[in-house]
Amino acid sequence: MLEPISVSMESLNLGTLAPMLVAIAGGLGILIIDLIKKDLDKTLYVMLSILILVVDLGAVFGQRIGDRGFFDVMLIDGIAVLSQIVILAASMLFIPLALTSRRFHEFSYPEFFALFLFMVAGFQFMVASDNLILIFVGLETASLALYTLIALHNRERSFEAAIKYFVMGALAAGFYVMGAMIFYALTGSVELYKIAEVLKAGDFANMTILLVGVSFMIAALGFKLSMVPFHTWTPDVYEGASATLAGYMSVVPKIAGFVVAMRIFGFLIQSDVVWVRDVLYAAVVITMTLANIMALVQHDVKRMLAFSSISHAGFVMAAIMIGTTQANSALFLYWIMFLFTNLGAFAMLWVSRHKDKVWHDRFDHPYEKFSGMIQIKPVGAVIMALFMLSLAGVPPFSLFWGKLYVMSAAVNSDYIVLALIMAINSAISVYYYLKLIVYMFLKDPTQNEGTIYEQNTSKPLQTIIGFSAFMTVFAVVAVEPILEIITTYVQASGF
Amino acid sequence: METYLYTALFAPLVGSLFAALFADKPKNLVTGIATSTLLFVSWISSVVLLLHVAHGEEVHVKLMDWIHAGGLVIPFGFIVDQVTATMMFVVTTVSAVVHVYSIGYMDHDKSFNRFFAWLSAFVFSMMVLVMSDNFAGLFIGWEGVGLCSWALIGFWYHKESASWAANEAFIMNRIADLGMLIGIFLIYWNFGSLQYDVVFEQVADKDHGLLMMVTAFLFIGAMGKSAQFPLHTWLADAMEGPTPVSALIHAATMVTAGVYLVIRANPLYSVVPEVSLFVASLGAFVAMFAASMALVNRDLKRIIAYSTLSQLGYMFVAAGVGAYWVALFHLMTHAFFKALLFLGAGNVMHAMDDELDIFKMGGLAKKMQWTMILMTIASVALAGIYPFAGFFSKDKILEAAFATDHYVLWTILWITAGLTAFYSFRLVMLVFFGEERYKIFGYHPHEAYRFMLWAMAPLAVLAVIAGFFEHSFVHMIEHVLPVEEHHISTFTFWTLIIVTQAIALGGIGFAVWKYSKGGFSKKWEETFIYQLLFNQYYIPKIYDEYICKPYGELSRIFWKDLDLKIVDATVDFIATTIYKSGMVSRVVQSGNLSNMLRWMGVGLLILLLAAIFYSPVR
Amino acid sequence: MITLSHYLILSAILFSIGLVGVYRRKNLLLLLFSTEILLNAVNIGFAAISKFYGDLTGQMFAFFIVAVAASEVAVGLGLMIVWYKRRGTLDIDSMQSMHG
Amino acid sequence: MFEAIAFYLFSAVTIAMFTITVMSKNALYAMSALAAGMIMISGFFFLLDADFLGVVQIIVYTGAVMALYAFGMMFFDTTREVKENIRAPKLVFLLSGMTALLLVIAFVAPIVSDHIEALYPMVEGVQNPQAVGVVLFTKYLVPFEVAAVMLLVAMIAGIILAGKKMDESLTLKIDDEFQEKGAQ
Amino acid sequence: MDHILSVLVFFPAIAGLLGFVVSKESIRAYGLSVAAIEFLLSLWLWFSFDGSYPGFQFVEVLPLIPSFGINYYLGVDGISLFIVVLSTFITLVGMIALSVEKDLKNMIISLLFLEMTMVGVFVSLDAIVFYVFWELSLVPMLYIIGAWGGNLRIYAAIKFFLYTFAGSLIMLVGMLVMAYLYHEATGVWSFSITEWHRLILPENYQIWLFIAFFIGLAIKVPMFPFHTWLPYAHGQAPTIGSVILAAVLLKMGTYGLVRLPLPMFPDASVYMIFPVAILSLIMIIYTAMVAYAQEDMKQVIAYSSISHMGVIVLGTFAMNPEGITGSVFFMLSHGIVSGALFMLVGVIYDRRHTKLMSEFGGLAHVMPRYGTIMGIMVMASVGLPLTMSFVGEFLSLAGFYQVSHTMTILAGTSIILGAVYMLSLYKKSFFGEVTKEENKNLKDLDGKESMALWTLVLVTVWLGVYPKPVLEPINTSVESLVSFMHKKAITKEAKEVIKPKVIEREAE
Repeated sequence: MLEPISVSMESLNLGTLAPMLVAIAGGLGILIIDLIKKDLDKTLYVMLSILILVVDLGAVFGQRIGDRGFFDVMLIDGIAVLSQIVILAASMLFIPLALTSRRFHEFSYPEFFALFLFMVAGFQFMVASDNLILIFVGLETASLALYTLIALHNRERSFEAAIKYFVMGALAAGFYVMGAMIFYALTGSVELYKIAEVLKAGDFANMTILLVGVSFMIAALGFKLSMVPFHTWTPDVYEGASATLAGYMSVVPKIAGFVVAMRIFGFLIQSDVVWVRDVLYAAVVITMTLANIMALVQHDVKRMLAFSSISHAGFVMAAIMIGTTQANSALFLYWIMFLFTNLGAFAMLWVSRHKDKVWHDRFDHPYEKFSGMIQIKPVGAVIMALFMLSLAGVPPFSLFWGKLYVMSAAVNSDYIVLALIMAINSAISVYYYLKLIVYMFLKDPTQNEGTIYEQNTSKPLQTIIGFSAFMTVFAVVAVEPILEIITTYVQASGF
Repeated sequence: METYLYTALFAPLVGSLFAALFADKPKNLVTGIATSTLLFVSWISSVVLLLHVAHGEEVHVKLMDWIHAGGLVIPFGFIVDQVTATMMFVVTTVSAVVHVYSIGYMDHDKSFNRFFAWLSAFVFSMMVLVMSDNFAGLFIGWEGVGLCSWALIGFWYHKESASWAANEAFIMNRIADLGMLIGIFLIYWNFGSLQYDVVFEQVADKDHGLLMMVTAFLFIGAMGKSAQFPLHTWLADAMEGPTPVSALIHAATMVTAGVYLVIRANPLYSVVPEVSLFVASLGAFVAMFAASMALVNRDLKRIIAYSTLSQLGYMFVAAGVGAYWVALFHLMTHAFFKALLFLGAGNVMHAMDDELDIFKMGGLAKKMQWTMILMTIASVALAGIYPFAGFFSKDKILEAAFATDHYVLWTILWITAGLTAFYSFRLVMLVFFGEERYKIFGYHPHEAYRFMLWAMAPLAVLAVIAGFFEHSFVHMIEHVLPVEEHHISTFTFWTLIIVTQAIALGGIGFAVWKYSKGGFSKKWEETFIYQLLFNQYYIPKIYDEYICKPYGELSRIFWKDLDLKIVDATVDFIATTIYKSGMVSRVVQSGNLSNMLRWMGVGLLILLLAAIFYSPVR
Repeated sequence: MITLSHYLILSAILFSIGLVGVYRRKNLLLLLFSTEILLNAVNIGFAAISKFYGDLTGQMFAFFIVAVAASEVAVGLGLMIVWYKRRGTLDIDSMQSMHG
Repeated sequence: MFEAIAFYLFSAVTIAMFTITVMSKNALYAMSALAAGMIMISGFFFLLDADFLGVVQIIVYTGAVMALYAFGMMFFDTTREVKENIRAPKLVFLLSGMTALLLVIAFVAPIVSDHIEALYPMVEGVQNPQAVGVVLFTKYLVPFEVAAVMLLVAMIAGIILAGKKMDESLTLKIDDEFQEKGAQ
Repeated sequence: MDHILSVLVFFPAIAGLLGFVVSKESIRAYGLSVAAIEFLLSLWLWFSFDGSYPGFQFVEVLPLIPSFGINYYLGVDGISLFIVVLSTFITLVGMIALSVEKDLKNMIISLLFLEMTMVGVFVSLDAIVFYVFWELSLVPMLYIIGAWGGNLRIYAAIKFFLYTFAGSLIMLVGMLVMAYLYHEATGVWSFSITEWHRLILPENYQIWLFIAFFIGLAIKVPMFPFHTWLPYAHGQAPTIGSVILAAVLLKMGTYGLVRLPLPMFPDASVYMIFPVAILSLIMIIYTAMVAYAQEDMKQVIAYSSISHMGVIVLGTFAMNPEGITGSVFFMLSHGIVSGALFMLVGVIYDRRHTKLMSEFGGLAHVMPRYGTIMGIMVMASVGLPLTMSFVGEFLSLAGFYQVSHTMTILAGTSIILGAVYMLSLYKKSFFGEVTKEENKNLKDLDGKESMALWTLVLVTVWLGVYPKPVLEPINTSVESLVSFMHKKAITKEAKEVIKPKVIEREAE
């Protein structure tokens, strides 16, 4: 017979769970409100969601760094807190984008907001644990919610996108569990710190099997982080999803993925498993480059941005590969900078969302659409150009500082060739960002009706875009404080 | 004295700027008169300075700093010593005359004002050239006269040939200027300064090879300005400019700048006999070479131009054999009679509606008596017949060549003297005497304005009497230039004079005899020698065929084939390759889910392969 | 004697069979079957390791995998239903509107 | 000995069943084979002393999932032969075959480690479901709850997606409603 | 006024932002007044500058990212002072002569932003701040070329942007490596250029870093074989674009050479003299020949710019005060002269909408004032004494003569070849008879054009005759720079080549 188990509440450390519980409770609350009274306006849900996220964020700030909770399943280290902050901030920026002046199918569902909150909770679990099981479950929760959110846009394209994403996600899940199984087989544990301990104690015997496991993990996370050749879903899904969700997808799931990748590969790299480093090096370079050159030939701005975000992800993966504190801090800095810019860029597309495909029978946002925008909507054009320049890494806009820091991290760890490759890739990438600027500024308008660029606009959207633009332009002022916080957090979690 | 110096220097500049104010306005007589007056002022100042320095004094002033970088200090400094004063006298005299003459000559030209602006600007540049106390200042003037020469040769810019000739002159000069510039760099880095006095002081301490380099490079500069072989072609083409310009620039002053440079730098040249010998030999060669071309040419002005070339050769011989003062003396006398000759030619051209072919003239003496007289005086002086100015200076050159044992040079010069006499009188005969062929072509010649003739008079006088100032000149010049006593016996001395006079007179006689009888037969014109000479030894053609055209062709190849098709195409190729590889890798993105899943499989497989077969050392 | 390796190899083989299905199937429903095979293959591995190490964690993992598989079926079927309603087919080749 | 026989037997059957699942043209066969394979797998679980897992496997898979699939098949009308245009089948087998080969190569080598310690050891004499229950409701309570949320998500997703409202798109179909009510 | 540099940098940008509010009709006056104020400010800077002090003046430091050693660090010395003045001056003159009608407001705002970046590049002493302005300058230029240019404008604009951007990214990597090495040596992060100057590196490090910096700068200069973007950019850009591009933007490259690699890597610079000189020679001779083959007036001037930039680079690598002072001065003079030339071509382009030389001929008849100014500028470009260019060219070549005799002779051909293409340009378009009917009634220069151009002529001649007020501060800073390099050099060879003072000046 088993001994009775006595558990003290303190040892459970329920505080570690608080943020996710807030999100889940919030989601459930929304569902209940819907049950009680139908046909409530979406503005209510949007505001509720924001409030819930604010409380969630408060709870995150309330967490003590370095805590483990609930039988050590939860791990609240620096990067967990940091990434949760990023996730929540991005979510808060995302949710008001629902307040468009046009009516969209998905926002009429209260379930949309509930799912959204569950998804956030899923991501939070993902980053706040080093238990492969919890990571897996969190990941799946978030993913399943995300598939649904994509499909809710209710266009043929969005279903197609959701199905593609879903099927590939299922395969990736298979890879993930296979990888986890191999780790478990090798170490008898599914907790990363324990795995690391055992492997180190055994001095990495069974290297081949370990590497096979790592391969599966790279494949699984590569799918999440859209690394070549596991990236194929990205452009299609971004195209199919609504612009705003695409922007969200390009930021939040990835930051969660980065944290997991950091946890899984971090210890391997730190214990000098050269194979991981080399393979990631190759993967990073291929991802950056291939995504870049494919982005060159796109006709649609949204697809271009999709490829560009693949490339950016590759860029940032380099930081994980480098693995120093500076590199890991750089990752977060980069991604925070990327958050504002990319979300802003997608929001610009969202604002110009229109019903009919006027310019192209396939694309919603072909380059031609933006032809001569400077003459019709100068402010919009300038803001869009700012985002493009920032993405291209033109100083002093936000992403430049991220790039600078990542490249510096590469240089400081003697990856000068990598830094050069990054530089060349940045140079290549300029072409396609520039292409949009060229269309907006240098070509003549194809039509004179200015409203198409603001079909969808509303005060909240303008506010968010303005905020993103502001952050993009004056990022330099924010870099130092952000960097300070990031470095403290990252250092605290030993990366 | 400083006031005089600055007056002499800046009066032409003031005139030039004044005239330039009216440059695009219709003709305004005031510009002509004002510039002439100012030049007259300049002339007076020059004369005062000449008289001042004649007793061995010098005027040396520093206006201001110009360039000052690192160790290089170049001031705007001016010096008037005996050489400078002589040059100033020559320059201002001839230019004053030419200015007055031009008022008449350019009477009907609509760019009258512009002409005077440039002409005075030229005088200013020339003054800077001769008065500067350092090589950089000399170079300013050097380039300045080049610029003005360019503008004046191409004065009638609507004529294709004129603008072509202008550019040719400028570019030829630039080639030489590069040599000079290098010479200046050499001087700077080795002497530490560009001031004449500082440089010449140190000559004794310097390496011989270095001095050879310096003098050689400086001489390259001189060759361009003085149109020595092989940079001589521009001078004949420069005759496209208005005739007063030819008189002033391409006979009296600018082209002698090269000689001036060698004279000025005599402390350098006198210690490097190798280069000096080269200078002399080239001079002798050019003297004969140019004279030979003058023999058969049909173009009034070109003949005189070749004769100028030939005389410049004489001057270089003098400078080369160390008789710097003789070179300067010949420079002076030559300026007078050659300017006179050109101005006379100007009268003829005016009379003949700018016709230049001497075979279309003849018998003009009746219509243009005074011009005929003036030109004959000039020709006689050119031929070097006693007691005209040319005799004194030219004879000294031959004497110097003989006395320094350069017998070959002497022989060449001696023969050239005969040729000179011949072609001068060929010209006189064909233009002024014999059959009145101009009637066939329907010209109505007339004498030039009276004041133009009066303007020429001072030159005529000087062409006649200048030679008699030889002794006072020597007396003055020995303060700065070495004047050596030649140790030749009286007998030899007289023999030389007689022999020279004989060949000159012979040349004249032959010309008069031959052309009073109607000249050479047509057959002569078909001979190879005639063709060779007539086509200027085919040198312009060679330059055109083997330098200009290939240069143009090469430029085009560089542009079209190299720059566009290789350099630029490489850049574009890189760009398009990247773009195309984008197109190719697009295939990955087929949009078919099955393919996408398979790509994931491929990725996994690659990773597994790496896991099992790639094992780097930990 | 059946060792852990036996189970693992079995797991690998089943996993590969699942992969065959995933790569091969054009019908979404049948494709979904194949993903089930993937997960189940891994489950065997977990159970086996659990047994051989005498540790329950593997069974836990397997349990959660089952849960995930079930959820995926729900969502997957939902998506397929929507698609089928629209297009009347579940063939992958009908989903090629986005490419390039 | 029994273990070996059972292992090989089950293995053979499972492999066969799953092969049918992935290869068969008949959807019904495929599904039946899948169900059979699942049951075989639960056999493995029992074999491996994971009784609880075996039961779950049968209930969840064979009971719930298969039922779902069956309904799905009826809805999709794929009970008969499915036409599939399979391109480059060789590539499929090459990819999977190679993967299998590599995995097998990796797994053939025995795993040697002295540092493995069981965190949640199976205790002699304790029934498997009981032990599982203890671990599940202590250590894995959080994942368990998250899994509950996940199932909730899946449920909501299934309901919304399959629901009637998805049949028509507000944005596409009704032009009047394109403008948000009262927004402008 | 302590913050005059910040004011200089940001005044145009703020004015540009406010410009959005100004009405279309008054925008020209607005732009002019802003440019004039900016120019006056820069003149004030000049007059309050102490020419006898070689170091940096008006220094401002403000932490930006202190933990990473990035500071907002500005300052000017004799080398940068005049390029700043040149930038504001050219902007003002360009603004006066501006003949754009379409989207005038956008043009003026872009110009003001461009001015900010130009001034910013020349006054920043922090590598990252330098880089920020450096890159940012591409954006308004891209717009100016691309929106107001000729038929191929978009191709040209993108090519310009991409090429320069790619090059400067390599430079950025070099900067990061440099910062890393500095960190290794001192334990402190710093991107301050003056701090970097003090860091002595082993020679092989120097060489690699030199190459990284050089590529970035060389593309901007543009050195052969990275020059092909320039003819397109110039050929397509509107007049004002070409003017600023030639006058100021190209100078960023050569200024960068003097500011960054030379003092940072004296040994590598000496080591690289030969290859760099070869490239410069190719630039000088080859592009001069290409210029001769051109059919388009503007292309001639564009290629001539490349050729002249070759002389500037050569002078920079003379490694003695004469050469470097000369090349800095040549930057200014080339700025003025080529700016004027482009403006002149713009004048005729505005009237005839073609720049082909074959379309013209005899313009001197029709437009005598235009012809005069063109003539002066052609002669200045050819490097006639008493124009600004001569001083610069003379000093650059004189400086380099000390390094290599033969190469200077080859480089000196620039004065010949320059005359060849420039005079043939002048001859083809201005001399001869007026053959085309359209050309017979062309208007001569109007008021604003004359004003802008005569100003430039005046400056050209003034500084050609009396360059002292500019040359002296430059020389002071350059001399201290060279002696610093001499002191810093570690190899024997470099110590020999870098000669702070070769010829003792006479006691005055």
